Amino acid sequence: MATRQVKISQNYETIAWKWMRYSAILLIPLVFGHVLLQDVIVGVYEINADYVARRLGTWFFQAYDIALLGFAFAHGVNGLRQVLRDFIHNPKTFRLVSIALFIFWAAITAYGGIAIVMAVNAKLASL
Amino acid sequence: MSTLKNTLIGYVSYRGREGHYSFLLHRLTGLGTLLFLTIHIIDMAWFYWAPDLFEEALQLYRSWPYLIGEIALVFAVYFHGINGLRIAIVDMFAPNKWTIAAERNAVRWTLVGSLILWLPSAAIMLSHAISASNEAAQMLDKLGIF
Amino acid sequence: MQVTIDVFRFDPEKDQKPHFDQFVVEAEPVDRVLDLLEKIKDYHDGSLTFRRSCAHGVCGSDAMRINGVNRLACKVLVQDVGTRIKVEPILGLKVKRDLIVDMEPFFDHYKSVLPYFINDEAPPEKERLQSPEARERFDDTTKCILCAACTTSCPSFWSDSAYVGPAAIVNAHRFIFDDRDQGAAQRLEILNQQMGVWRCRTAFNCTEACPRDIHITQAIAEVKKAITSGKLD
Amino acid sequence: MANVHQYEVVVVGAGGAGLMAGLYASKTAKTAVISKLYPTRSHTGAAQGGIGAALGNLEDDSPEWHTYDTVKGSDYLGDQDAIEFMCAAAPDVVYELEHMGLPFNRTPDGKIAQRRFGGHTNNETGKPVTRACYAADRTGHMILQTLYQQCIKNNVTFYDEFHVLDFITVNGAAAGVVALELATGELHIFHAKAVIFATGGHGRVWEITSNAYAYTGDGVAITLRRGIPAEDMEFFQFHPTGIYRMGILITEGVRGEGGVLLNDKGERFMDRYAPTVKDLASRDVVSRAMYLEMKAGRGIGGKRYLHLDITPETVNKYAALDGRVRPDGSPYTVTGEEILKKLPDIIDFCKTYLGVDPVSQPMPVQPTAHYAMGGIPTNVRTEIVIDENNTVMPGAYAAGEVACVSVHGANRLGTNSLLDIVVFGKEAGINAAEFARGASFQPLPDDAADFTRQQLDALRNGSGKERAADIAREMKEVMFDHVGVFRIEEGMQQALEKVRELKQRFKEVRVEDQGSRFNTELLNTWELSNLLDLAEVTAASALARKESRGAHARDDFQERDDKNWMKHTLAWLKDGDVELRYKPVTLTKYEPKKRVY
Ligand SMILES: Cc1cc2nc3c(=O)[nH]c(=O)nc-3n(C[C@H](O)[C@H](O)[C@H](O)COP(=O)(O)OP(=O)(O)OC[C@H]3O[C@@H](n4cnc5c(N)ncnc54)[C@H](O)[C@@H]3O)c2cc1C
Ligand code: HEM
Ligand code: SF4
Ligand code: F3S
Ligand code: FES
Repeated sequence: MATRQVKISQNYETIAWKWMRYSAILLIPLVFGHVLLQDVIVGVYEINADYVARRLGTWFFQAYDIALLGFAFAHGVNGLRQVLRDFIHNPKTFRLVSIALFIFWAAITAYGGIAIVMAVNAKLASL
Repeated sequence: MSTLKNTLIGYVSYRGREGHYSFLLHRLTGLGTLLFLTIHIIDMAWFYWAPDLFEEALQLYRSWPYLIGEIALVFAVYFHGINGLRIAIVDMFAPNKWTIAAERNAVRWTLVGSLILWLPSAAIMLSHAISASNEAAQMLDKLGIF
Repeated sequence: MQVTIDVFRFDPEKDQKPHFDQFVVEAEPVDRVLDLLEKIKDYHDGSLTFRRSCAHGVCGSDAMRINGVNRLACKVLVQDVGTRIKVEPILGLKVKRDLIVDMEPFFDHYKSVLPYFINDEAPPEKERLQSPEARERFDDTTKCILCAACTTSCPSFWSDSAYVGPAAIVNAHRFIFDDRDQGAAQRLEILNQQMGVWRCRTAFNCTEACPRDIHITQAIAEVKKAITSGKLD
Repeated sequence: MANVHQYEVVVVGAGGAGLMAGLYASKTAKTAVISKLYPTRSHTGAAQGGIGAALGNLEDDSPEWHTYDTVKGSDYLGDQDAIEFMCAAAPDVVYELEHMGLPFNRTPDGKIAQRRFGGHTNNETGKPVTRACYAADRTGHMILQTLYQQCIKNNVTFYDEFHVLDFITVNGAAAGVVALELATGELHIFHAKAVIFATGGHGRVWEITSNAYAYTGDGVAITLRRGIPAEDMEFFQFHPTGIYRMGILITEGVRGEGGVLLNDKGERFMDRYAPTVKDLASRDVVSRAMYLEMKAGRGIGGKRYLHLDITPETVNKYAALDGRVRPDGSPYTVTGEEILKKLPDIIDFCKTYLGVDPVSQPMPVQPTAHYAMGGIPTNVRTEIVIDENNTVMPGAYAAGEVACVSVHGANRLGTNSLLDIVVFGKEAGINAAEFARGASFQPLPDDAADFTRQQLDALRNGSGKERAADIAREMKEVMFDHVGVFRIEEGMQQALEKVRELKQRFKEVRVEDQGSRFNTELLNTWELSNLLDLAEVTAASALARKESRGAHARDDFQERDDKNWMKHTLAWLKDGDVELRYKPVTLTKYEPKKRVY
């Protein structure tokens, strides 16, 4: 029996759904690695400005943290959007909420992203 | 009629099986993690934007209530992550594993897996806290937070 | 043996708010919960209202929440649930009276997924041929009796009744994977909308509740996969 | 004042017959389908085994053989013109269902699969033939779903949960119906040129029955009250295999797949009663044999049930003894898995209700009240006829179990009812629409809803000295004991008197629920009044027929008597009495013979 094929347009819902799943697979090493390292192995008592500066001083961790920020936060905010979708039934209201969430996501991501990137410069400057 | 209220009543009063509770836990842990993550991004960014606040935040992280929260967070991340992976894999690669027996089993293993990761993690974190607690208490005293 | 049964009561003509009535009835372990409700109606309170017809789990009239879970009253025996029983209407549809809910939104969702055979080619003189394997592909989802036990057990449906719900998806699945049918693309487009399959969070209550043992979550996952992959097999 | 709607054709009932009628009528006429249940809750959905049609997909078969089997099965009481029509139409209508998407099981080469069923034979060898087209053991479910789906596709208008209570006739012609809307309690008048009754059967007259709660004979009762007779009501089929005490049906398909009936001694007793086809003899024969076994003390543990065994060991043992072979000539054997595949729902019922797994244990069964051969008299065009001269009432139609065309005569063959509902449902739809095109609306009388209101008021205002549930229970018991599988003069007399007494007591019943919305107590009580009427007519018709034929088996008149009784009963309900008249059976080419299997 030959496989029957159809062409279905991929819309925001489809992409978001896939995104939640693909990001999941990437998030496991990123998030678990981060949590294991910072919360469990190193522990909050060892973390201070110096530690952070040293950490962000390596390209590896800088890239790592940017990936983490990019994937985890976007995943989480889209997750929040899905949860809110369950309770906000008016399409107009929901569009506004989505825009607000987008701004929220962009602002926080930028705030954190700039810090990560600039941290290196700060560190270099302080040397 | 408020659907929010009815939904919450449904969440807690419906006598579902593994899937129902794993859905609730996944949602709860996802939202909890997001809340933490948002705060965490902001305060870590203070490292660059506002170093003074950053120091204060670090101190806060070392308080006992926060520590309990952190241990819970670690569980949340483990559970949400493993459960999310389970959902993603079955959805994308093995839809025919969405059967009652397989689902009940998978949820139980997810919980077991999360606990296996979490219990040692929690123990390590606690031991850090205890060994640090003298120092920490002194530091906190000095700062006058407690 | 004696069974104590708490029944949800609400008559919009009389009551401001719903309440529970308690009845104590004589029962055999092999009595159905439906038998108990009939007994109450016959001998205790004639005004108790509920739907029922076939009394053996094939017509889909009497889905209700029994001890917190969606079941058909005619498919649950006293010995399965014990001597303290609580009966409530299914969740997420408006209660019209006692255990009767408004089924219209449920059937509207069902109708919205084109739940009928679509093939505009002229049929052959005899039957269209179909291999036993191709027939088997969608066998599971032909069993649905539209009882709504699944849809009203779904957390996504409780919070937003615009979600088409598992029952509608099951009935779409029945045609999407029937190789004689040609309407799959249309149905998948419908289910690809915000109110379609993506609202399913795999909470699995539907599958646990289905009195026909349909693998509902699996069917939903297969539809999701057909949308993302464009393959129908 | 009641709400008034106008449609050219109104179909009452949305089971297989009603949906088929609605589908066809709405092609050319403005049509409404009214049903007291949501259409998919109709009892057609409970039918399991299959729909009969001589497709010959697995072995030789022909519509003529099907016709002969049906005539013989009817114990020569079926009208042969109607039977010929139905059996000839069968293959096409089954193909039509398939074209509508119905998911029949398939043969290895992709055709519609067929199985054996009681009474269906190869006319040359006398051996059972595979004629029942099936979709697992939920053929009726698939027919109902498929037809409902087609109705959605074609935008058929439905009034769901509208309970029809009366039939309006003007100048001796149909003019509409009166219905109560469950959700509001309001009365609606449906003004129509043509009315089709497709309300199903009335097995709830009996204590042990396979029939739904909704099977209360509304159609027959309504027309009886409007002066239309009921035909052949003494012929009510008792299916041999109902689940012990519950009556839930175990399809004949179980025996078709090789299951056998065993008594307390483990004997396959059907050997003695039907040496050729054994367990696949027609239903009246098997039910009677079971009754005799139990009467002789060979019920399991001396109780009123026997074993139906479909375990692979038993099936294979008897298949080998019978020399049963597959179409390719290899010996017939089954495995537990195959049984599970072919009979999933039956296995589920047994597990749920009995805690018995039929793959490894026998099922306790007893005969259960199952199917009404009798009903509203119609001709082969499905027009309602109102007397022994076959006078047609213009605009009035009936199809399905509620009607008596009569294709089933004194005993229906399995799979012929699903066939009946699609063939004659379609016929009714086409003919009613055609009639509507050439007719104008009868003027609606001002008091159209008055009779209905009177009936309901009487139920609301009774003295309350009697309880409906007690009356129902007593009626069911007496009918099961005395107007059941075996009948004798005194028993039936007793039953008739009892039913009449119950009808008197029923006048003292009072409905407690004074509400209007979803007042199911009111409607259930009204339904009980229907059952009482039908019980009375059934008992009276049975008492009068002094012979044994098909499902009507008398201890005191054990032989069929073609000289005096080859005729249809027509019963009128006239102020507290039943008037009986008779009309001849239509014969074409099949001469009555002694019936042996
Ligand atoms: C358990 C079981 C198994 C069976 N298996 C087989 C089989 O294998 N093969 C076979 O050929 N036959 C079988 N039969 C018989 C066959 O299924 C029925 O005779 C047939 O389905 C009847 O169809 P119908 O359309 O006449 O009635 P139904 O399908 O019962 O429909 C009746 C309709 O009328 C409506 N109605 C009734 N009263 C009113 C009213 N007052 N107002 C408005 N609406 C009303 C109901 O809502 C319903 O929609 C079986 C029957 C049973 C009970
Ligand atoms: C560790 C790796 C992670 C994996 C494998 C993962 C996986 C998933 C998946 C597959 C979903 C979709 C569930 C569904 O559609 O049914 C999801 C939802 C969600 N995730 Fe994650 N996730 C991870 C980390 C995170 C993090 C770090 C956050 C917080 C920022 C988060 C927040 C959420 C939220 C809020 C939802 C929505 C929950 C809901 O709809 O009920 N996740 N996750
Ligand atoms: S899928 Fe199952 S639970 Fe849902 S409506 Fe159909 S039969 Fe009922
Ligand atoms: S309960 Fe709901 S969330 Fe999905 S798996 Fe079933 S539809
Ligand atoms: S009464 Fe028919 S499913 Fe329960």
